[in-house]
Amino acid sequence: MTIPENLVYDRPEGFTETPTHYCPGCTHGVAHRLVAEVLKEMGVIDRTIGVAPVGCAVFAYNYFDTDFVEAPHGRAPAMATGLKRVLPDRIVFSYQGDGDLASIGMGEIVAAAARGENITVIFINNANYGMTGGQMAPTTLPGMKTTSSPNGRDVETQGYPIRVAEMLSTLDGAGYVVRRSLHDPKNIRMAKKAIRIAFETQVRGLGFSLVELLSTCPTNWGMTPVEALKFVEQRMVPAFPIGDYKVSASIAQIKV
Amino acid sequence: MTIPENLVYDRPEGFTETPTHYCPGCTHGVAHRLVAEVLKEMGVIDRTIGVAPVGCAVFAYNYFDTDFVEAPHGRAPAMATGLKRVLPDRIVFSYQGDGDLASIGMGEIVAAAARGENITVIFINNANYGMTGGQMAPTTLPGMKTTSSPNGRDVETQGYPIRVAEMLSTLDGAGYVVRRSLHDPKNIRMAKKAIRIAFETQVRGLGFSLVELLSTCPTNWGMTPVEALKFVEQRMVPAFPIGDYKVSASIAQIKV
Amino acid sequence: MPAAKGWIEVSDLYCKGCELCISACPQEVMELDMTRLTPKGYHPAHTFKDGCTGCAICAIVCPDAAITVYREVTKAAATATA
Amino acid sequence: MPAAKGWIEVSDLYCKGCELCISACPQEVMELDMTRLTPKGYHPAHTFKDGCTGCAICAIVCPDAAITVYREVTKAAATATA
Amino acid sequence: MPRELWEGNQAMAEAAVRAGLEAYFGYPITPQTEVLEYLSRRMPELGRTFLQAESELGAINMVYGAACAGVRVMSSSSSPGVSLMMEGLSYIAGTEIPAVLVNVMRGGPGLGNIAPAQSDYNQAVRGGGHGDYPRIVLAPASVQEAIDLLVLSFDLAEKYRMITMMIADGSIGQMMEPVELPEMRPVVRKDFDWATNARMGKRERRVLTSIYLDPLAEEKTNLRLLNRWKEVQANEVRYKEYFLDDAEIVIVGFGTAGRVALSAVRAARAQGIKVGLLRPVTVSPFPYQALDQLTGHVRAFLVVEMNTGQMLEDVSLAVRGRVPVEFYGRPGGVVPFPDEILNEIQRVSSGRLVAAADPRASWLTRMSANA
Amino acid sequence: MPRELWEGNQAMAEAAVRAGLEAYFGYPITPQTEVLEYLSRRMPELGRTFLQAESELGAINMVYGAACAGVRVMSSSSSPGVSLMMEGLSYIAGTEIPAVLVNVMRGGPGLGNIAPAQSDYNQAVRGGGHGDYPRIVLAPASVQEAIDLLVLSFDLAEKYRMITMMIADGSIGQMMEPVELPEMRPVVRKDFDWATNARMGKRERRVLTSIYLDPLAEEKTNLRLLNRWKEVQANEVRYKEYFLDDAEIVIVGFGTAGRVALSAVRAARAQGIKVGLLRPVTVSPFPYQALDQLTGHVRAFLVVEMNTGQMLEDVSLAVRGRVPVEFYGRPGGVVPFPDEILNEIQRVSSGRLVAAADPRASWLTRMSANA
Amino acid sequence: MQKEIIIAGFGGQGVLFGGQVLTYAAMDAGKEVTWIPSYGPEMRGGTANCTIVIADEEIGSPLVKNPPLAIVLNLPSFDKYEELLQPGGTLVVNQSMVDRAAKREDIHVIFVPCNEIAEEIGDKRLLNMVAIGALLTAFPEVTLKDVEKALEAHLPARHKHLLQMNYEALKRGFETAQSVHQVLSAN
Amino acid sequence: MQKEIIIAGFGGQGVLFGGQVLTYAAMDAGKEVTWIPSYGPEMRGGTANCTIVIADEEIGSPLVKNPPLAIVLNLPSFDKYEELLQPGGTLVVNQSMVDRAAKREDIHVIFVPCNEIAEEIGDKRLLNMVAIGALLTAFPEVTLKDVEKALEAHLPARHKHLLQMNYEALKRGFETAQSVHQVLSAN
Ligand SMILES: Cc1ncc(C[n+]2csc(CCOP(=O)(O)OP(=O)(O)O)c2C)c(N)n1
Ligand SMILES: Cc1ncc(C[n+]2csc(CCOP(=O)(O)OP(=O)(O)O)c2C)c(N)n1
Ligand code: SF4
Ligand code: SF4
Ligand code: SF4
Ligand code: SF4
Ligand code: SF4
Ligand code: SF4
Ligand SMILES: [Mg+2]
Ligand SMILES: [Mg+2]
Repeated sequence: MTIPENLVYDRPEGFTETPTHYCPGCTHGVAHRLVAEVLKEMGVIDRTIGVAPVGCAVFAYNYFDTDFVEAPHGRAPAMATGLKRVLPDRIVFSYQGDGDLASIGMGEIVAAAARGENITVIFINNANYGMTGGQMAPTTLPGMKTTSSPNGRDVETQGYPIRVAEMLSTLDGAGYVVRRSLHDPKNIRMAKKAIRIAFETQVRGLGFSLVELLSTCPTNWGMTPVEALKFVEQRMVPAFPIGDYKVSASIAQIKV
Repeated sequence: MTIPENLVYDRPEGFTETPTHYCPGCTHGVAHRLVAEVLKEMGVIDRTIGVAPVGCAVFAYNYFDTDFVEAPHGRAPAMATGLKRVLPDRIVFSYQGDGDLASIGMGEIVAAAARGENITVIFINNANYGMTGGQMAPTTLPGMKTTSSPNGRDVETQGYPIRVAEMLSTLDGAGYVVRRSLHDPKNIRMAKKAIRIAFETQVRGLGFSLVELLSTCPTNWGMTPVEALKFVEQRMVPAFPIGDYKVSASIAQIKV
Repeated sequence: MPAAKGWIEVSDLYCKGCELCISACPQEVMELDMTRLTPKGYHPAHTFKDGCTGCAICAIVCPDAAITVYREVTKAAATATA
Repeated sequence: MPAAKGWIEVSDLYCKGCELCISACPQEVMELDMTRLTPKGYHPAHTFKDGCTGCAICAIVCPDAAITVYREVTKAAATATA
Repeated sequence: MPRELWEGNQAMAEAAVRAGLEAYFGYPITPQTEVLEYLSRRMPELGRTFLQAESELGAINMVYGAACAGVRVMSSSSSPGVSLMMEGLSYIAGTEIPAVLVNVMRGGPGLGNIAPAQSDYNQAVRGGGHGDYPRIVLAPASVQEAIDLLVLSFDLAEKYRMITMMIADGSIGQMMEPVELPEMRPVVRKDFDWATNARMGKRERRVLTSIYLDPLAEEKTNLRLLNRWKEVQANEVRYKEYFLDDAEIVIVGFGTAGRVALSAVRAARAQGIKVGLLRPVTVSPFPYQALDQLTGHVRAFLVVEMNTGQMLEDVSLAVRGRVPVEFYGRPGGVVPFPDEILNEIQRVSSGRLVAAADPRASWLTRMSANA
Repeated sequence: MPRELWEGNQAMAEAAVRAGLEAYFGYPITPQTEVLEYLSRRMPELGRTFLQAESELGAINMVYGAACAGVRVMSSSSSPGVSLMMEGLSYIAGTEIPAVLVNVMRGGPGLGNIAPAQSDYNQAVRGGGHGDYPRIVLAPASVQEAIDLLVLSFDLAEKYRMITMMIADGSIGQMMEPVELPEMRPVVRKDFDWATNARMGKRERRVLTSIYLDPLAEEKTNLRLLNRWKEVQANEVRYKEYFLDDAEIVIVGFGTAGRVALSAVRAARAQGIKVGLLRPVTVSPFPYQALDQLTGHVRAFLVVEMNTGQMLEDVSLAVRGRVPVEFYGRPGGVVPFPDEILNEIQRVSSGRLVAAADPRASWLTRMSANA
Repeated sequence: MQKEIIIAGFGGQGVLFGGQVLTYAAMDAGKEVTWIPSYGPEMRGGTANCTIVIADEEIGSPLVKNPPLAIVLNLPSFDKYEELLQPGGTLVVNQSMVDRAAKREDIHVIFVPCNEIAEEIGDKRLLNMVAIGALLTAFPEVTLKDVEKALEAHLPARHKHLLQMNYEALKRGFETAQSVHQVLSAN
Repeated sequence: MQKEIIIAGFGGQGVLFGGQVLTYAAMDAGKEVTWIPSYGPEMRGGTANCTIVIADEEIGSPLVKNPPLAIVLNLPSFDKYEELLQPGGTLVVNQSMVDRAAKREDIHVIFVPCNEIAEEIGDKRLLNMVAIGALLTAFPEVTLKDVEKALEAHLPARHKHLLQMNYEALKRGFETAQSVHQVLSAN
């Protein structure tokens, strides 16, 4: 199709027509949009296979114009590995929440990163378990109230937040591991760029790539979507600093 | 009993009479001895509960004069957590191999460290799966031949070694995380000191402590015990540097 | 650069009235249309006065890809979407 | 310090003839006793000549805690075991 | 004590607390999450242990550890989460220590859905983890029963050093009913002679493990478990009977399927059909004898389950082909309405029936026709 | 083609390769490790995928992923490892894709030991993962049969889009026998209309999942699986018969227990006892009909297993109390010797027997007496 | 005696709490009761409904296909339960959210402008109580007093100040329904 | 015909390989065969043994409690299998490792100094072949030639240069055993 030259922005073609089931203002939607835009812009959407998690993004398979599978809770990296190993020329990505990736799925993500598995992981850090009603996640901030830390997360008994990007960056197999945020236009642009580099990493066969995205959960945080963005900016960004934690030499070459 | 004053060294009382089932020259035995000595010297052996792994150390419960339980493969940190939470005044330690802790048990160890679980973990890195006959472990060196990497570990398809101490040190919950080696008397002395600090950390309730010990597997490495020590010194120490990766401020105070 | 002239379309199918676009719009020309309900029962966003520059910031923050942005053609247009 | 006089006992129950003590002994006074077999069928370690200082290094490297070390009492003794 | 309206999940949680629960380890999953959420507030209040584990794998092994210490400990989950606990359950069984687990079952297989189901019966009663091990499995049909059985679970688990599992379908977890909660029992640390709670200068060392390298020793253990199971079978079989005295047709159903059947039985009785209901409360040990004895007097059995026919096999094992056994099941998260079961009762009471080798076959044909 | 002497584990691995195995994901565990070790050398030689997973959990989900791509993929493990795969198996079943899994069973429960056992029968055939799902389960009794059945596994899994599991006890994995290996089949990527191998400009997008949020949709799926299972039951039942023509006593045993029984049957025949053997090769679908028909002519059945009586229940379901069913089992990793089974045959052929409700009871009494 | 009641509407219309109040009222009036919600994977939005069973004896099924009584607070629920209602049953319809007449002749349909009445009283969240008040006209086993007592006992502390308004809402709903009954019987 | 053979000794005495050679020989001689080891969790040390079944028809049990034939290379194995051997059976004992006489009268016990003979030939690892040679005197179904062929076919390449010594070992074992047989029959 030809793009009318006065068109500045349109719903990405990488999407299906289906409206998402996400709550109003939930930035899962922004993350979806960025992935769809990148896959389309790179011209790889046609050979892409997505792996949905168990979490609010469980229905991600309804929204992208690609093949999709739906993994058991936390096992998306293993499923993605199975797919990528037998279809090395395909683009395989998993999309996972913080409960999925950093709690029940920690074993699979660390192993995949250590193997330098040539897959891309979009990691949505919203500091809680959204789908099941807002329980504490490994990423829940100290003192933060959730439905399973009703008096606020007590680090003495419930532990400290896990900074996933920092941790995975210690692995030699990890090629590209960065953290971005979705709380304002500038950060959204940075996030998109990172997602682009992550997929470029896979296309070039340069190993494991993961983009951690700070995201909102207005519903379970009990905030308006606008308040939720502020919370990300004021509370989450300081606890989970935005940055490039691992960029292998060859990946540093990539220009987008 | 009164110690004859001309006695310089004797089999630690922390041990039972049972001879170990380990192969001749396997430094699992040295690690056991150091733990037994430390527990005895600290006078806590009487209130200690050990958690044995699945691995060559599966029978560890036969050798220490303490209560012991035997965990499913990789789950020792979870079992130790269960014990410690209901018996907070007891000393609880797990003893795990690199397949047990860094492969199948990665989820449990990361979660325990992140929680700052007040337990002590003795982690035996011998670069392979000893008990099952020498398969590749997450810690197997690049190019190293094992029964499941017959042509030598190919990092392209089988990934890179995981440096556990470095990785866990990124977690706020981790109090004391260090690596030592068992390949010569000097290093054995350093290892013992580290094990002492690790248990002191727990006694003082200062959180999660882990001592990674570079250890030999003469049988599966196909070497004499003496050659195996050389291999540790020349090949493993460079790949897994000895050092203190995380020592929280309060723990740094501990004098032994 | 001189404020270009632009305009947007908000899809009733996708808009959930979350107001993120409204708070992001640098020209403050957006609001929820309280006079209308989408099939899903939300008040959709719209521009209530002139001044839209077609900067597409609203579209960039929209979690539901509900906004289409146009503007009179200028050099900048091509690169506007990050 | 002047080489103290010491001696060791190696337990047949525990020794597996791995030779780690032998290669570690700074005085090189140890070897496997090829004339004897332990119940488990190993040639146990022993000192084959004088010169043992009771430094306990053999005991420190022994994976099977098979060695007991003695020496004529000196100041150093107390601290010898790291 | 006045009756209060309680939601099933929260009621089970409070019941466990009052039974002396010292530690809870769990992981969120619908439709069970309220158990975890309730205890995340309640346990710390009482200075007891609540911990959200990293996963169900973590949870069951934390339970394993705490159980070795000899304290009352439990976990709860729902179908997919319970599947992750199978290795741990097998270890706990092999170690012969008490542990309590609640499975608030949902539609499956796989991720399935979160609607009420009974399709983990076989997993709970027979298969599940590797190796031979008996376990006690309780199936409540109301919130009150869930409360009473959860308290009982702890007592049975300790008495027989055995896993006691409660299988409740999602609707038991989500519904509210008037209940009486039990008295708050004090937390008592029994001085079990097997608990690995450290020597503390008082005794010889203890070891708890499920290893028996020598097959003959492992066989002894297997037989020891079976002999203990014989006691359980002798002492602990529980079931509820409704309208059985003159019943010519007997419905067998557990949990929610059983109580829905009760409505249908009443409706059928109103129409003069001589039908009764036997509702197993312990599905393991299963009331084989009760069914065996009934077989003498009845024309047919009708098994009703929210699955594709799992308890059905236990009923068949008891009936042994002497009278027809018919089946009606709604799998996948569908809860049958009383009128569906009433239709089945009418079909059975009117039709000429033969004892078929597989009662499922005709049901499947009927179901597939409707679908 | 000349016969070669192969170890069971290696033979199964090579058989899979020749059946067109494109990817193997596994994790070491005795007594199965040789499968993994063999393939770690063989698969790369052929430019195919071998990957040692981080765990059995990882392995089964890698299998799940590769299976979604429509390639021939398998994993293998032993009892405790297989227990960790239950959630994954349930997902694979719910997604209706083919996958092959080998369980070289060892003594349990828990860590148990590494001796040959058959105590994961219920887990494989009935329980296992959550939810209702049928699966094909094959039980080889020799290295040759293990080879042939593994090749068959891939064909059946694809034909019925179903999990096909092979349960072999440790001795099958460890023993050597003369075998003929099948021809090397070329690797062909069938163009399945369900495989999620990316659109590649050729088709609409595809999704593979086990979610059916609407219980009625999930129920439909459950029924679809059951109807497919009916075909499997109609087409794929396999078993071996020995000396059945004039048999008055019929032994039923699978795998190693079955072949040990064969020795006992020969010995008993030598003593003039009219005894035969039926050895199920497919334990799921189970040869109910064959047993049903035999029931007419025989005096009694004797079920022999290396567990505490699991297949026993399937035999009882087939016999339905018409003639006595006796049981002899050696759990925990013990392999019975022929003379033990011969004793049982003599006991059964001489004694007056009654069809007991639970054949296990008398066995347990006898066993406990000896122990 | 056994009666089943289904209450259905959007989330946020107080469907579940309304049902619970009715359940409490019946329970405190000495009846056997069950309350069961329909629950969804997304802990948010969408439609909500609950089924209440009230009886004199042990209750069997907590769910029922064709209830004798129902309250529908929005159009989708009206469409669904008008069909399912038992012949002769009573359906309370929130007129404020539906724009059509009833289709069935064999059931009593009581239209009550719940939103408007609630807003008149001063808080649109009261619409559920208005509807319940209306239902009671067709459900003598539970009285206005019973429900008032239940409210007093179970209204969350932070809403206690709304108690009187809740009573008012019940009353207004009851009265409106009665007048409609009269109309019905008049014809 | 069916015969069962158990070979037992320390790890490192070539128990498993010896058994495999015998198995190959029987297989190539057209027999049905099974070979099964006892395996331990520690992939090392300890005692090793394997059971070989050789028959004309499909083999049932690969294990047997009371074998007619056995080779025991050390004392523990002698103690164990002297008891278990079938009456009338033949037990080949590695005299070099046992310091006692046989207890049973109802079996043929052939003492062969396997280590010494092997060392005479020049490699003590040949002791297993010496023992197998001895066994063949009691097991006509498999001939020296069969075993030699099996060795030729299956001896690992890196040991091929030892082929002749292996033949020698077999022969010496066979001859030693025969002489013993004569003694036995002489008495
Ligand atoms: C094995 C298993 N355990 C638990 C669950 C229940 N469950 C579904 S989603 C979820 C957590 C989702 O949280 P997260 O991964 O952070 O995703 P989010 O919803 O926050 O985007 C859980 C615990 C499950 N489906 N399977
Ligand atoms: C669930 C499960 N998977 C696999 C095994 C088999 N297994 C036993 S020990 C072991 C690995 C041990 O290696 P490591 O942890 O490095 O200990 P090591 O023997 O080297 O000291 C494995 C895979 C098992 N027992 N359970
Ligand atoms: S629950 Fe939270 S994360 Fe899930 S869709 Fe709603 S806002 Fe987003
Ligand atoms: S196998 Fe290796 S690790 Fe295990 S005991 Fe022997 S030498 Fe030690
Ligand atoms: S951001 Fe999008 S969804 Fe939200 S109000 Fe604006 S247009 Fe609607
Ligand atoms: S394009 Fe820019 S100016 Fe126009 S409405 Fe959107 S944000 Fe505002
Ligand atoms: S180190 Fe110990 S075990 Fe090894 S030879 Fe010396 S004494 Fe014996
Ligand atoms: S004590 Fe020191 S000198 Fe004496 S034998 Fe041991 S190492 Fe050698
Ligand atoms: Mg989350
Ligand atoms: Mg290791």
